[in-house]
Amino acid sequence: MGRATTPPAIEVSDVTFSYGETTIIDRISFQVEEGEFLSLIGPSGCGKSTLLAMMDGVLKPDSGTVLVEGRTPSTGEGSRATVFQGFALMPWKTVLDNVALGLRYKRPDLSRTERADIAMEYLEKVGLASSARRYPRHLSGGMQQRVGLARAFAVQPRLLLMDEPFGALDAQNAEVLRDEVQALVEQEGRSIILVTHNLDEALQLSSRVLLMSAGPSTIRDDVRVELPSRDSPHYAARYDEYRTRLWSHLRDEVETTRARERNAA
Amino acid sequence: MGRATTPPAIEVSDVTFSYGETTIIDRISFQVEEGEFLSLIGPSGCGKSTLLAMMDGVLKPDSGTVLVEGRTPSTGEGSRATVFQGFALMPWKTVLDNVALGLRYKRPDLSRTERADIAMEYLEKVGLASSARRYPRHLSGGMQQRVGLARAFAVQPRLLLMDEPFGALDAQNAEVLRDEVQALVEQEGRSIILVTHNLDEALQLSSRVLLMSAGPSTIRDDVRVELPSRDSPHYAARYDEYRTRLWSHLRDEVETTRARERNAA
Amino acid sequence: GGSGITSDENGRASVRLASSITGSSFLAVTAGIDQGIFDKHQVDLKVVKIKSTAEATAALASGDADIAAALTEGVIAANANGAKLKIVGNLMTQDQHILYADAGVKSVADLKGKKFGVVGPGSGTEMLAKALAVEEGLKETDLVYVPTGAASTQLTSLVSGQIDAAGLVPPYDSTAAERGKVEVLRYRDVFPDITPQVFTTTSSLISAHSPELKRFMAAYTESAAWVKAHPSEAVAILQKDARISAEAAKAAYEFAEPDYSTTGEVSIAGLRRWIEMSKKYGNTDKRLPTVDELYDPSLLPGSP
Amino acid sequence: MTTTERLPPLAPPRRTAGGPGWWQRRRGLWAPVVTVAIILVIWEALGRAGAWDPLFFARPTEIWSGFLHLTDGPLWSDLAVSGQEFALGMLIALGVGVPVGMALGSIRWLYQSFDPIINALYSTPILVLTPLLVVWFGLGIGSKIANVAIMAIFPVIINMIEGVRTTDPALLRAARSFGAGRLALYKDVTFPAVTPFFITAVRLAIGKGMIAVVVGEYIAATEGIGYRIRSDAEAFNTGRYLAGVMIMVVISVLIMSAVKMAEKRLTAWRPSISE
Amino acid sequence: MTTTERLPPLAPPRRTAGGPGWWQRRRGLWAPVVTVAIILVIWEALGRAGAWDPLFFARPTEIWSGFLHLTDGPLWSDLAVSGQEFALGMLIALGVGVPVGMALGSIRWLYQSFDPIINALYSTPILVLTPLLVVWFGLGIGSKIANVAIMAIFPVIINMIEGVRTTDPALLRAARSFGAGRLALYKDVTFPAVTPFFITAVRLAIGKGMIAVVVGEYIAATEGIGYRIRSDAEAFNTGRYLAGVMIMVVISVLIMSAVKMAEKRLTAWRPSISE
Ligand SMILES: Nc1ncnc2c1ncn2[C@@H]1O[C@H](COP(=O)(O)OP(=O)(O)OP(=O)(O)O)[C@@H](O)[C@H]1O
Ligand SMILES: Nc1ncnc2c1ncn2[C@@H]1O[C@H](COP(=O)(O)OP(=O)(O)OP(=O)(O)O)[C@@H](O)[C@H]1O
Ligand SMILES: [Mg+2]
Ligand SMILES: [Mg+2]
Repeated sequence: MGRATTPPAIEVSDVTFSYGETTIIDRISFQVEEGEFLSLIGPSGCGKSTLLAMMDGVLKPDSGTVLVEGRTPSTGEGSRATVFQGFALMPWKTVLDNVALGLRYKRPDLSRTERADIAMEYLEKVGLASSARRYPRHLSGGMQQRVGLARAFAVQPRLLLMDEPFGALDAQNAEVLRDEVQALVEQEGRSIILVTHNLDEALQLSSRVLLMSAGPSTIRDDVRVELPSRDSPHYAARYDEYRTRLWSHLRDEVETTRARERNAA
Repeated sequence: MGRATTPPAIEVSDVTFSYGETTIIDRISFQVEEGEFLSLIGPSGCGKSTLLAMMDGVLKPDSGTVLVEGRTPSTGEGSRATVFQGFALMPWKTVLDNVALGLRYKRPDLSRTERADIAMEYLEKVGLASSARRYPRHLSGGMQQRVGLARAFAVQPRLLLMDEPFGALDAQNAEVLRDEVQALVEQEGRSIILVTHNLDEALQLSSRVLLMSAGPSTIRDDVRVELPSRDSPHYAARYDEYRTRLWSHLRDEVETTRARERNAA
Repeated sequence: GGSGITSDENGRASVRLASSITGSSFLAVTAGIDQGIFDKHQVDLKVVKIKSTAEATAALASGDADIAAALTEGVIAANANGAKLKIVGNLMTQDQHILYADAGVKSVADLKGKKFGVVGPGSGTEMLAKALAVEEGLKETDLVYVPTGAASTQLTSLVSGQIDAAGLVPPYDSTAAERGKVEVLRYRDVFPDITPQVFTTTSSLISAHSPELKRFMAAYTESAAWVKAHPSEAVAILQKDARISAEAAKAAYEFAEPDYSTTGEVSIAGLRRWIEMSKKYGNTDKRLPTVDELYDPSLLPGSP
Repeated sequence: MTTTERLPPLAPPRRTAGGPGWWQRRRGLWAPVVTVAIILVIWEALGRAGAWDPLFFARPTEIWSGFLHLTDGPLWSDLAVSGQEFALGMLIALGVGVPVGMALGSIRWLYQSFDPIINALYSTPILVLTPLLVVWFGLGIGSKIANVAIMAIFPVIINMIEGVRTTDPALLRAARSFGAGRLALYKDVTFPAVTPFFITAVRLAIGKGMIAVVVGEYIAATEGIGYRIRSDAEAFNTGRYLAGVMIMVVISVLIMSAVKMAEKRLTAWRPSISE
Repeated sequence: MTTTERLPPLAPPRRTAGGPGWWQRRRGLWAPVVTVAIILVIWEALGRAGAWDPLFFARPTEIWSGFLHLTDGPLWSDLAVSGQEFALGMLIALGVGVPVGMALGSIRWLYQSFDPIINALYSTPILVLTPLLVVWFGLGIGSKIANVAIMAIFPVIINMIEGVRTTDPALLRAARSFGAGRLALYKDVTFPAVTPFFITAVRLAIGKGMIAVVVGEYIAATEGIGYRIRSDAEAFNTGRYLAGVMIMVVISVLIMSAVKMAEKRLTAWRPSISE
């Protein structure tokens, strides 16, 4: 820590968080280096979205610290963007204006048309250019999710936080957009946190997978994904190894939760 | 049709639907027999949710007919239940009351406590018994989705319409709930329509997969899934065959849409 | 707030009159403006119609008016509560109310136990009604006093049978007569020389602007004389101002004509009577002003 | 690819066979006209049948001739005076009420400290305070503007408070996450979210403001439509005074229609009223 | 499994270190008290400094002694009379206004036909119609109840219309899909969704109703708090008449607090006002 390197993209130290009396996150610590692509997986309701909100500066930990690029994140600051689980599109803004939302705040130097041009470019990337003038309520679920993705991509954030961003998409659209995310990560210094419930997505996209336990959640497993090239004869075996390991841990956790539920009932 | 058999669970004949000037669904016809488990797949925004809404009697086709058990469906009638893509939970009702919602209308013969008991039973099935007294805004995305599932299961419908019901769930929870759906379908005379973007989910659960084309959508492919038992040596090959076929069609459709978008832009 | 009376280089004074008085009682002002009598006296008169004596007092206090036309009992009550208002003259010499009641009622005594309409609780109309009851041989409590609000609502209430009797002023009396109500008596026959409406202003305005206010009073009394002398023109002015029919205007004029105050002088006995009634029937426990504290005749024509 | 070879539909398909009829499509325009016409006919008939004493109430035809009478007089300058009082008062009510309501609705300690005060002021009958209005704002236009502003500001504040409190926190959070400052948050999230409440507030304020003009001119006036109504009412010129009232009513309905048109543009994103 | 072996946290963790202070936790209770106290002190000081003519306005201490005077008189029976007028009028306003507003908000042709009429009636100054009220409802309690009902019903109707129109169609659709009939739809979806608008409506109606009681008793009354206020006002008993006004104001603030408590229970599902 005392060394004169760039600070880690994210540093979570001994973080605890509760909603009222219920402890959701219990003394979690981990670090994400600049340029890393981290997937967060865990049983439904374990606290993944909550953790993401703390990285975004929206929620504050009860104890412990969350640092982004060495500083306490506060809303609106820094070069971050989030894809929300519930999309959170402004119903009163057109699709185009929704995508331009982040640009308005983060790039006040640009003119209105410049911002619209950038927004349009990203709408094209998510395949929604022809819906630019419509309102969110006129879009299907998957289309809304893509607007949320375009909005986050458009600000070209150094840190991209994504909460189940492909959940409502068909396989092909998801594929195309995963490529977009890959392209983003290949640029210098971009870090990505992806919350997902899809093990394959996590393994194929990310360089590291963090598995959270059932609430109050801790870190159950931390897997550095090092796969050989897809053509390699070892690829399938390694992939399966990772997958089996994560799968069994995840199953344990879900079973713990369900068992606890049964006792509660 | 003139024969004295039970009418098909669903009969869609030559149905067209538009929102304003935009035609979404273009002369679609198909039938679902009683006891069938049909998956609907198609590119994002092609009209799957719209088609489901017509089966639920919420939307009326512009031309053509949709019949459910031989009759025009109207809201509230018949033994149907829907799992909505956007969950559509009442924010002002507790989780338990949300689950009991359908029972209140469909089973007025039951007392309040009887309904609560049934609702509780289904909440247990989806692993949320301990959240019964909370409000939806206190739940994570996946938890809300499970409440939506429990609400639909609780009325034990003869026709279950599900719009991407496992999209926000972790793999294990989805697994458990898919088993619930299986259990439901094994009962006499239950039919299920599942909208999904997950090919594997479609192939593993359903007896038939309908692939919709990009909008204005028609039926691109209609696959009757006949897989041997999982232990059979032929299983993997047959599975892959189906998967490849659907995948390639789906890719075509998504590409068509994206190409059209590029031209529009 | 305003800046008091302003005079231009020719000595013309602009005077703002706040008035809660309308109709035939106000005719001398209306006619004086119409006939240029105020102009002749170098007074540029601007009239603002206001709701009640309370607003008149407020307007004088805040300097938004220079003189007010208000109800006598209101000026008494304001003084009792610390206002420094002086009565400087009157508009009418005698009360204009006529008691109307259902057919068959011959005297106030017949109204025992009946509903008598008054403008408001503790208002001058209520005091007069109570005094009337006592004067006509009843006890104060023998009548039920029902506040109905504005004079027009009294007519409405009487005609629609909500109350059994009310003191009406012209031209409402003719409408009541048309609807079968009968005149029982005229207040001025029972209470002669009770001045119903007065001009009032503050002591400080009197000392600062005595010449201008004097010119105003002179113009008013001259107008009153003109009104008495020119019946047909006066009726026409009243008809236009009050937006009533020619017949109603004529009847109202004829009723009021004897009481237009051509001297502006307030009857001391009448004023004393008002103070007495305020003490007996009013809703105040404060010390009431004496006639001397209340009345300042120094602005009247002919006074030094 | 087969999709591109699909035949286009022969005719643009519509929701219901044949599409909505002429009446359906123009109903928004004609329905109120028809309703008003029916009401007027019944009103006139009842009047002719002697359902009320003509001293207190008038038939539409009498009101119409009262209106013609009014147009002979200084109607336009009366309306100009009253209109000015109304416009300035509303400007103050909205200009002060909207920010105050939004601040009270979004800042907890302000809300806790001042909500009871707002309620208290709101339920103070302004009628009993008219002498104070005269003292503070004079007999001129000032006291009438104050009257309009005081009467109209409370529905605005109270509706805005409730509207702000109803704003979806997920949207606020998203905007903040993308870097919206406090002002941008109001502009891009709170205010649009509050629009339905704001529209209601404006509608309520317009009605109140109209009434306040009349009431204000009752307190003290030399001209204005309220003053005219008052003098006709006191003289039992029923047709004429009801004509004055109708003029006010028609004007405020027109203003509200304008507001509704503005609303349609402001809230194009909202689903329209359901069938 | 490791998860079950995890040590429990030593102390229940809280949002902020140390938790909210005493003041933070009780602020909802004390903030208005402190604000009112500060206002009273400033008010008294200004009065003693001669900021206004005591003829038109009074200091809190004068109002207090006016209040003591009032309690000597028939204050309680006055309040009982006025309370009855208020309660019955509000009952009518809510009982009629809520269903009418909900119907107008959800049925398009009704809305189109009657919305302008509602606006028209709402902007009719009731003051100019007092003769009619007297004729129709008499000088007794009837005209005051009518006054309260008429003044209070419009905020209710207008807020309910807007509330119904704002209801999330996805929720309506879900309830209908699960078999909700028209009534159940109102009960389970529309009404809860409208609650914030309803609460606003009730608050507005209470304020209006209170004022209507006073105004109504100005017109015609022999007792009641409005009657008392008026007779003190006419006699320039400023301390006493302001005490009467304050009584009304305090009562309506109390009623509104009760409404707010009811709101908290009705809308437990809503996130509370943000910091
Ligand atoms: N209320 C509406 N008004 C106008 N157009 C709409 C409306 N609702 C949906 N659409 C359009 O209809 C099309 C089909 O929507 P639908 O929700 O049925 O798609 P979907 O197949 O369910 O997509 P997804 O997989 O993304 O949920 C989309 O192109 C959408 O833009
Ligand atoms: N506002 C809130 N009040 C109280 N509890 C809450 C609130 N929001 C979330 N929770 C609880 O916190 C826990 C974690 O929620 P979170 O949304 O972080 O889960 P998640 O891991 O993202 O789940 P999912 O995969 O289903 O989205 C859940 O048990 C949820 O019930
Ligand atoms: Mg989540
Ligand atoms: Mg869909």
